[in-house]
Amino acid sequence: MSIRLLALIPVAAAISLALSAVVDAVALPLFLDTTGTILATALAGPTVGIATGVVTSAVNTLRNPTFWPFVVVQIIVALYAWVAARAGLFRSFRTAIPAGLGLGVIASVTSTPISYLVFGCTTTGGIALTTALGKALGLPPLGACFFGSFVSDFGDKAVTFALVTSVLHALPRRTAARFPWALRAIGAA
Amino acid sequence: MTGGRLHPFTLLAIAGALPALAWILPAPAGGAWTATVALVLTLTPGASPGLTSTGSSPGWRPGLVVLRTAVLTAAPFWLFLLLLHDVPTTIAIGLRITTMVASFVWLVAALQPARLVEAMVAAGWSASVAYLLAATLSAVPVLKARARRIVEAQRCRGLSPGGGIAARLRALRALALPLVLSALHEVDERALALETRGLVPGIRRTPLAPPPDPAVEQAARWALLLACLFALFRRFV
Amino acid sequence: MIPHPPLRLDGVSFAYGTVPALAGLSFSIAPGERAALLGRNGAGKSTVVRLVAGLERPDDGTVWVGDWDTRDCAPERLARRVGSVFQHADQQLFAPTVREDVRFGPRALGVGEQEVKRRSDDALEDLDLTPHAAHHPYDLPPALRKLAALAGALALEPALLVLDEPTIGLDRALCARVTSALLERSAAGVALLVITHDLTFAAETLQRGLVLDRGSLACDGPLAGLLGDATRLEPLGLVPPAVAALSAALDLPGRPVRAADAANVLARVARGRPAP
Amino acid sequence: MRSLTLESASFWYPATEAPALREVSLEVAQGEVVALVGALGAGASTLLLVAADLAPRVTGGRLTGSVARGDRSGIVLPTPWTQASGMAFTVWDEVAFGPANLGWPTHEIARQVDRALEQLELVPLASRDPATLSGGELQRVIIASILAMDPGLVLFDEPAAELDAEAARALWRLIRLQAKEGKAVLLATSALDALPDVADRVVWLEDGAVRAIGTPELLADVAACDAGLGTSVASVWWASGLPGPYPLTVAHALQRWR
Repeated sequence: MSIRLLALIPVAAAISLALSAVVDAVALPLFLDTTGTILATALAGPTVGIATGVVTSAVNTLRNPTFWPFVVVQIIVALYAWVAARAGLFRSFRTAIPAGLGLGVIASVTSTPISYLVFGCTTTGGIALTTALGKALGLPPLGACFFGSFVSDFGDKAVTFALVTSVLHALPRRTAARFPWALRAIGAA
Repeated sequence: MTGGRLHPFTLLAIAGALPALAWILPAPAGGAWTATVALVLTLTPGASPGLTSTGSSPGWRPGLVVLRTAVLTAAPFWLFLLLLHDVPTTIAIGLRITTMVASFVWLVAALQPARLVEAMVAAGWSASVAYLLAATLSAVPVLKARARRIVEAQRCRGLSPGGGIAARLRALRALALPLVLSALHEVDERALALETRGLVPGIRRTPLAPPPDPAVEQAARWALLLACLFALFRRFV
Repeated sequence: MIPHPPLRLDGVSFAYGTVPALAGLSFSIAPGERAALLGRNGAGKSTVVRLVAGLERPDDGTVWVGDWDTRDCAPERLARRVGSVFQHADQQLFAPTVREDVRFGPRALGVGEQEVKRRSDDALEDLDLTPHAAHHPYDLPPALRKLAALAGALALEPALLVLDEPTIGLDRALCARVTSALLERSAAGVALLVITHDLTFAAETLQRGLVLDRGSLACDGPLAGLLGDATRLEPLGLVPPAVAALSAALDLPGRPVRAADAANVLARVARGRPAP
Repeated sequence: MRSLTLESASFWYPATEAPALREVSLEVAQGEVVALVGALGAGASTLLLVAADLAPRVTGGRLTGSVARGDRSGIVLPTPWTQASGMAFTVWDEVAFGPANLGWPTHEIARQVDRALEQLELVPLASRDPATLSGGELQRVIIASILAMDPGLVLFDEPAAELDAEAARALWRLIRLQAKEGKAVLLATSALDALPDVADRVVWLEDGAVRAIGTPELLADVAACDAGLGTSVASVWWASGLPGPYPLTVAHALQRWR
């Protein structure tokens, strides 16, 4: 791995964790904590993406002890972003947002068993309340848990995909050309 | 035997073993035992808040702060569990979560990142792996401060972060893009800096102050691992 | 006293938690006036800028921007009257071209597309950035990105410009562009408050010196007098800029501190003297 | 002994037609301070990256001509916040980052780090966390981090940009000291008034090519003043219409005036 890609990983991971300051400013119920992972994958491929996801989870865990089980979700996000980048789905919002929604479903499907087994669906206040709503709607426990994490996580991955698309298109062409995957991700290669 | 002077790998082993045992050992007795051990750990002197750097004087006071953080972080889970499950399940899962939360909050308080990086380098981990973890840890506060600065700067040229969903998403783009673009632009300079200061693949980096790793601690780590495996074996066989 | 000057601080005190930053600070700036805010690190300079931009609320006293009390205004509303440019302003750019980024401010103020175009084109023209208007900000060197951020503030066409170290990283030619743009705006009645330790830039651009010391006003007077006086600058860790030092060394009449003035005085005095 | 020799070196950044350097020939000897001056985009930063063996090796792009280095080099780039290693949580460890990567024995590292901290007056900040430092303080830490690697060729790109007046003066004294200790120093700066006291030679770059090489007196020539590259005193003299040669500094002006 070249020094440039090595230097990209901590920056991409730190972007994921720093975006919470932006989300707080606009007061939207979003996490955006996979932005760096998806961006790193779209710029430099799966290896860099997965490394970014793992480092993001590790540092996140040091700041919030209940986050470590979700390293699995970050890895799956990186793999999904790899497929999306190969297919050039970052070329426009019309392709990126549906791809983000698809990832939202997959991420919820992945995090539900973790949330259910480890936390009994109480990972965050939001998830717990929506799970309770799911139970009230008569869903079985695991179904309610899926409903809980899906509703609270639903928009996050779609907005994240849209944001990464914006970034890739906002990059100056010369900078984008020097990351191995960037042009292919926006369907320009 | 204070948290502060244990080898970083030992701290990691303890903070990993306790939650593992909490899940493996039959509930609720197992969970109760591990939760108690974890909560007591937070009181060990020397568990100064390493990462949260709120400054600390040796003695009991920092321990209480760490204990209070652990309890406050774990408490909401009990509330939500009660909302969703019956009492026995709540107790079983609650004790496991409390063990995990307490042991990780203690780890965060006891573990100084510099010692972890040195331990990784001394143990022969490639400097790049140590760099990834440490550089992310130090980049987060820098980029978070930059994000706050960008929010202020954009508001000072008329951007309102409020309004309807669509307005907020547009504002989100005008706040997130500058952060990401400026950070990505600096990747090249960070690479140049690493290159000129010798962090190139295949180097034999001199550990600056490798934390001592006495044999007894290494044995303790293996013992913890075996204990978990043994408990796992007993639970499912 | 002008009824509502562009900026008036009235007994302003402020502390970051327990750390006092400003203590009963009072001064005002008239339209077209060009003030330098000087002082050691930690004297409270940046705090003044944050208060004026509405990013902080004073503990005591009031910051008046025209007839607005900043306590009642969000920064995005104050942006109608105050153009603020902070350090590392180049990090807030995000549009695909310099021109689009400069248009972000006026467009956010909702002044109508025609007016947005005029204001941004004027701002780019003032800083000679028109040749770079279609370039991507991150294809430009950092110095030009800094100018683009300044153009973004000029495009708001505020009554007051508040700048924090606008010349860090700029060479003499680019500093001259900033100077000419600010002088032009000042002539049109815009008030300037500029934090800087670049005394050559201050000499060329500003006229009044406000010196902060531990959160209160240590001195407030003509900048030219201050810049030529090594003893008053020394406690601030500053030394007279080159032209002021030259004027003092040659005892030029009027002690000019601006290069053009010094050149004229030099020529006049040289004509009146026998050839060396 | 020559520490750096460039012979008709030309360099193109990736995916750009116009060369950033055109046939540059330059030698920098040990014990000498050479300053690069020129308008924005004249190629000073590029020349430093080529001298530091970072271009094209890390930046990509294409180099022609030859570059010969007699010593190990270290470069201080103009943005201190991107130069911090990210692996150090105290100033001491930050300065020791380079030497540790070189694999030196710990006592040698300690000796070099302590010397560098003293030279940059950073001893009181040694145990501070680099993330809590001001721009100026961090710039001095980065300079100490490069000097602690004992490079024979020290390269600075606008080192005084983030520094206040006092720290800038201390830096110029330190650069002279490096030359006295036998190091070769190549420095790009727009602080023209400092160069008469700091630089042994000045290289004027224009559009990537060498327009002139000479002693700092070069900054008082008519051509330099025409291009806006004269020192403040020379520029005032030039603007006044008085006959040349123009004085370089206030001291020179005083002699001329009596």
